[in-house]
Amino acid sequence: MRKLNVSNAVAALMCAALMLLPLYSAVTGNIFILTLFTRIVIFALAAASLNLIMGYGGMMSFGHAAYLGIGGYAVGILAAEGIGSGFIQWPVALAVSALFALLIGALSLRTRGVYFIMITLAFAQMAYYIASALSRYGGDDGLTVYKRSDFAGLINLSDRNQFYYLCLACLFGGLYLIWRIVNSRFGLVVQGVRSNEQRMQAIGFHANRYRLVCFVISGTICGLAGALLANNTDFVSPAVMYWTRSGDLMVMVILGGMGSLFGPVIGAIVYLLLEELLSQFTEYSGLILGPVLLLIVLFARGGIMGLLGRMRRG
Amino acid sequence: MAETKMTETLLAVDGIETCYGLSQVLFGLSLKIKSGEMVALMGRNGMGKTTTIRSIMGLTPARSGAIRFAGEAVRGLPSYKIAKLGIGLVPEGRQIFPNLTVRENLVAASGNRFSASDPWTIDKIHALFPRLAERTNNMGVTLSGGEQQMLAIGRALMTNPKLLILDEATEGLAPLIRDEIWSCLSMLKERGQSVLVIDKNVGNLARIADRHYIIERGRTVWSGTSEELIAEPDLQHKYLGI
Amino acid sequence: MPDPLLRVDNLVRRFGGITATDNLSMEVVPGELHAIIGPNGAGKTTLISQLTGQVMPNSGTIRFAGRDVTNLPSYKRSRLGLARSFQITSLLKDFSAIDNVALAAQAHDGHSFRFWGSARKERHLREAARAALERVGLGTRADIVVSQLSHGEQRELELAVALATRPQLLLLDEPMAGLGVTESTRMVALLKELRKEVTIVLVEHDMEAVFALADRITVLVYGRVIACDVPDAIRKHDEVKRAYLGEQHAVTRHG
Amino acid sequence: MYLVVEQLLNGLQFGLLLFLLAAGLTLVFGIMDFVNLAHGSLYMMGAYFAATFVAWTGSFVLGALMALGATLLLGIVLEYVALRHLYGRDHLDQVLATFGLILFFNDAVRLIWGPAGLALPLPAWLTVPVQIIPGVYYPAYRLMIIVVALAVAAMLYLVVMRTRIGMLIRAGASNREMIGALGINIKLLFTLVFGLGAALAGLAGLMQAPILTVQIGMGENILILAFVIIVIGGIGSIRGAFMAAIFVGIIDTMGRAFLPDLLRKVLSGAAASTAAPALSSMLIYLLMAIILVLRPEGLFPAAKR
Amino acid sequence: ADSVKIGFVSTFSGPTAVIGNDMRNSFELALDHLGRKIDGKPVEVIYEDDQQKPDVGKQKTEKLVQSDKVDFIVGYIWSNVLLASLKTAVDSKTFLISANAGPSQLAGELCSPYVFSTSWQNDQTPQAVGTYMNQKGVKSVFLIGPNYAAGKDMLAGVKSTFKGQVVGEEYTVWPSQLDFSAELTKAKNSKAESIFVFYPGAAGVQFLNQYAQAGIKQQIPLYTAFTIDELSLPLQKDNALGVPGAQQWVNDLPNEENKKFVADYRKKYPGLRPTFYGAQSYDAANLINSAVVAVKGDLTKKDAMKAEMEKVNFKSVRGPFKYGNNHIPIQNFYLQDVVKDAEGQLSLKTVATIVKDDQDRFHDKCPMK
Ligand SMILES: Nc1ncnc2c1ncn2[C@@H]1O[C@H](COP(=O)(O)OP(=O)(O)OP(=O)(O)O)[C@@H](O)[C@H]1O
Ligand SMILES: Nc1ncnc2c1ncn2[C@@H]1O[C@H](COP(=O)(O)OP(=O)(O)OP(=O)(O)O)[C@@H](O)[C@H]1O
Ligand SMILES: [Mg+2]
Ligand SMILES: [Mg+2]
Repeated sequence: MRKLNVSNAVAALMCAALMLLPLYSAVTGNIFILTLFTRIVIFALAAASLNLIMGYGGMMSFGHAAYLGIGGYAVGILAAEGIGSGFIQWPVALAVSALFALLIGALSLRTRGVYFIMITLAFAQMAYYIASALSRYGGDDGLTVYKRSDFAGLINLSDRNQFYYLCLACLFGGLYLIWRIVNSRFGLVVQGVRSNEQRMQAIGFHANRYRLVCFVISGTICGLAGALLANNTDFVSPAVMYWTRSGDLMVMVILGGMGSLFGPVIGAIVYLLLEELLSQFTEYSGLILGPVLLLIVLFARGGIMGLLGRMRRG
Repeated sequence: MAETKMTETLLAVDGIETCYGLSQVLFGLSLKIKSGEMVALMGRNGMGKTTTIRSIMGLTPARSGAIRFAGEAVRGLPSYKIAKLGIGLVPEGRQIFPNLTVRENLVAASGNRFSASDPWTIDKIHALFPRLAERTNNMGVTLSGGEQQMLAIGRALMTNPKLLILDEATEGLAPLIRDEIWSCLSMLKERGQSVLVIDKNVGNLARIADRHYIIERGRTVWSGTSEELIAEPDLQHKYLGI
Repeated sequence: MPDPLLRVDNLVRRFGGITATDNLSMEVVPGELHAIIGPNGAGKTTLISQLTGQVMPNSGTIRFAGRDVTNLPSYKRSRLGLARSFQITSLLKDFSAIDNVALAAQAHDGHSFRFWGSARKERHLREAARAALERVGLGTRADIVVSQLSHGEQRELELAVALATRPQLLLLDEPMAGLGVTESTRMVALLKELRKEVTIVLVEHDMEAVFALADRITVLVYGRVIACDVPDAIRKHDEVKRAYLGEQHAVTRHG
Repeated sequence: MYLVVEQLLNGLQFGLLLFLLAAGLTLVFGIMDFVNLAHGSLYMMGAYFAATFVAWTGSFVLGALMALGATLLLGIVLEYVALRHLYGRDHLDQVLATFGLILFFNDAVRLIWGPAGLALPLPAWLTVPVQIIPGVYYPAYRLMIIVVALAVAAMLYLVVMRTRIGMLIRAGASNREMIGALGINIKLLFTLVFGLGAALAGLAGLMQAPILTVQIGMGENILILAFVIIVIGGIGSIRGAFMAAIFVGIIDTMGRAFLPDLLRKVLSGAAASTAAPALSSMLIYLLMAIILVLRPEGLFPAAKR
Repeated sequence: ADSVKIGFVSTFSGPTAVIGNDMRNSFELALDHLGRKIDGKPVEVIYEDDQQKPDVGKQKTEKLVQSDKVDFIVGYIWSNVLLASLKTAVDSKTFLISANAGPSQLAGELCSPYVFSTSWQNDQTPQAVGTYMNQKGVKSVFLIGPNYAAGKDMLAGVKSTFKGQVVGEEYTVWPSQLDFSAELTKAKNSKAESIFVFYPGAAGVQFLNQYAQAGIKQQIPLYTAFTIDELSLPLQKDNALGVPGAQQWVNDLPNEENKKFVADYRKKYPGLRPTFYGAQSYDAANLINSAVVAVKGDLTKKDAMKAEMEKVNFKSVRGPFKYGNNHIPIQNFYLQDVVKDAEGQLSLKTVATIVKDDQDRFHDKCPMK
């Protein structure tokens, strides 16, 4: 981490900018940029969690949006049932996400590669259809969260700045956690398994156990993002679990750079910002966004972070 | 084929430099093979033998220098064009097609591009390696290491090349089969086949190859005939560690 | 003879119509270097894979250090002290050489559900790894990414990885293959040294090495043991000569 | 009983419809090992081309042929300009690149043809129901789809599994470098095969346009279905894809046809009426998940890589 | 403020952009008719694309409220997008006018002084169809609809008014189902006298294709809600001929405003025809106009504006209507049919008035009295 190269510089700059954003918003009176970035930060957290299993663990989950939904529904359903305390809602959101990940992971990890992609997709789609069938909680019309999670006055989630900083803290916390994990014994094993499972088994690692734990950690972090998202949107609906959403998360990760710590954050910022900005200029944003993605793949191996990493050498 | 004159240069590599990314591996390496000649490439692990062959084949294109094969400048050509000019490669590490059956591996790229009078056919390969005949409908991936090696050799022969390149082709073969390969190579040489061979068995090489090149850190440091090689045990000790 | 360290009884493994291991029984006693030879496709690699658990037998039993390991998954066998090298190189290609070896050391140093500290900073793992690399002659290449090592170097790394698990029984599948003359010589020397520390099963087609090293040799043909004896007896064994050695190796003598 | 037979027939023909969809993808993804999300876009382009050309020429057959040619060409151009650089790369790079193409094609179509979609009416001779056995009528056009799907299946199987070209494609997919070193111009071959895959996508699009719709985004849900088919069948196996398509077609149709009544017998009315639709919506995914849990490499695993 | 700022949230990308476009076209036309000024002030409209995703719609709504500080927000095709966006608008006391979506919550517990609808509550249209089927003496029906909230609402709506027997009820996978042959076979074999379906957009085209091709059209008549409109008709073509549906607005309603709306629309957008989505958007513009005029441009007088809008003090293209306590219209529903018009083109035609002054069944649940 000590090396001062372009990609690290950009990452540091990015973190600083994210920290100072509310200040900018207050000075210029541009509230919306804060709203926009709150959402981006939440998606960045979700993408970072996906990166943990995809970039480091080699598990291409095409159902990661399911955890956004599960975390969100945990908050939404508890709120609807009159339990407004965040001290209950959030642990439940994390626990349910973890449990779901454990179940899905245990079943899915029998498969590899594209089969894994498709089986995770299948489970996420099932979650989607189950949520759509929850007519008590709005079915696919979704569920309005009337009151944001209540943390006994410690922090007020309805306050824009406070909520933004909470999301940012979660993002940074998540990234730090991922960074530690990746460099830990556990992380090395997971990365080793990605590289050559047979070899790891032969030297004495129970590959799937490590994979599964990694999968659960990732799902839990994404569940946290889901809880944040539900509070941010004041609303949850099955639509957050639809496969296109999982696809969006994947795109963010690959775009930013798989297997690099800040890659998914950059990916989320670029992708969502581009989407927002382009839609201001033109209704045909795909005509620009599409080729941009293609060009990034063609000319920047390893996504934007990969590109930045090579800039030094020219 | 038998008529080809030993005087004609088939392959001429002249001062090539090759890099993997930023690290340079070959530093102005040169070698020459005449038609009908069998040439050996020797050197310790990691000295650049395989890289030389990859450069010749255009798999890792040389950055500078010249490579001529059968009268054509081939540096910079895509590898399939170079191969089409008549090079058959038995690559290091076998590289058979795992998702094709043994038979398919043999016939997929086979052909008799230069209308050899007595071309290799699947039956001849089976006669050479009876083991392959027994496994003809098995997927490549299920073969044992040695069987894969036989398959790789058979596959290269099936293209009926002007120049056969063997990169550690006897690795992992049982002694009987290995002997078989060596006698096959002598037989091929007799018929006028040009061969470039990398192998660690210096004894056998000295017996059947015409000339030898020793590579050290990406340069040819010595070249000469078998007699010269045997005459200079120092050389073997210095560069090959024997 | 002491109690066998490894004991295989009536092992059978079929692939479709092929019987790769055919009712095979054998023993490896502690401290010996036991070579397994046989023609290509005789089932040597398949046997090793069954011993270490990559391939499960159709029937038969494998006992290791007095324990029935027939149905244990490979990672558990590794923990019991079985280690192997692969004939077709199988390494973590995008890791550096030392990481490959350090991971092997880590696997046998308590559990790896440690999420916090940096594993690359654990001194004892790194040092163990470095020692193993030095031993196989890759000391100077420790920080090179595996995919950038030459073929021969990768073969040496295979052995270093197996060594780093500090096994009781080391199963080596053609460690000599792909090595140059110098490196082969060095490998033979290394194995001579190693055999003092650990029991070794060696699969190899390099007869000079086999005859120089082995205490006993088992000969496999079509999945069956056709002979199991000391080197000199094997050398003279008619059937072995016919099926495998040919005349050349039968007559030349070494050391 | 009669109802069951008719539903079976529906399932069979739906399965063949699915196979038609999956055919091009089997070639490009299953055999060439290239994850082409834009397959759905090519499918869409096939339908739009067909609707346009049929309207121009006034002939269904002529328009369809022109549309086939156009998608073939489009596929080749796409491959030549961009996608050929991605063969050796990680699957996920291919995912991102072709995802970009989806965005591009959707908006390009909206720009060119407008957001409203197009109609591709059938010629009169294809609208009459045909009597297949006494008393049972079947839409003529659906029969035609069955015939085309079977023909495509046979052609694919023969080309890929029984010819030298097929071997070369499979070899090239597993080791491009080596096949080149054996003197094969794998680039050209892949371009042509990709074009063929595109044409098959186009064929699926134009064949289905008259019974489905010609709409922006029509390829996306279908793409998922096609992937489901291929994965259930076992990647790389044409036979697998074919069987899986029919299997999924029948299970899905039968499930939708009989599951609700079955559930109603087991559960209370209210529970059944919420559970049944949810369950039949999930059916395909449930099926895939179960199959993959039991057989992690699909029903007909092709040889391991 | 020296201008009237209006935010317009609808879908402008993807396959359903066609609806968004029609809504925008009609809204623009309404502004043209108003001279692009409201109470003498210039009008500024900001169109935002919700991509048919609830969270995007919510974000766009927030942008309009926080960043653009609009006075009114109009639009919303989809119930879930509207529901996700509602809180933002209501909390900021910005008037929101739903020009299409009509989930039951909006009519019931979520009704708000700041929210008005120029469309309907989801159930009203199918209820009208059910009533019409009673009027025609239909004895039994087979119901088919997509398995999502609106689909269930629609079938429930029919059932709530239809007096005959419901012999079957099928839900299909939304939005991905391609093939309806299983359902059609079931319907055919159920011996039902009629089939009712709800399939909006492309699915409607697909359903009608397969219904006609399977030869069932000759055997069992079809009744629809939101399945045939001016957007889908060009794709459905003859398959839609003679298939009835119900709507609160049809292009040939004989009032002056409507004639002007339809004629000018077709003039301004050659080749296109207005739809009920457009009519609702057109009304929304006029509703806004009436409110701003009433307070003489003082947009801070929210109560007065609300009171004015409740009076429906403008001429709607659907003819006169009133607002219920929940700000959902109390209005007529008409029977529409597909016929060949004078130009030989397929078009929708009003056949009869099915119900007069229909009020949704959720208004009791609305706390506003
Ligand atoms: N893909 C690669 N990227 C980077 N460096 C490489 C790559 N392949 C080989 N090298 C390096 O190039 C040098 C020469 O390798 P090469 O494979 O040509 O050696 P060799 O003489 O064939 O050795 P061996 O006998 O072990 O096969 C080695 O130092 C190796 O580390
Ligand atoms: N997965 C498999 N499926 C089918 N056949 C297999 C499979 N694995 C091995 N075989 C066959 O079993 C036989 C034994 O193979 P094995 O790899 O054990 O041979 P080996 O003795 O190690 O040979 P070599 O000396 O060439 O390495 C071979 O004929 C091989 O083709
Ligand atoms: Mg080499
Ligand atoms: Mg072997």
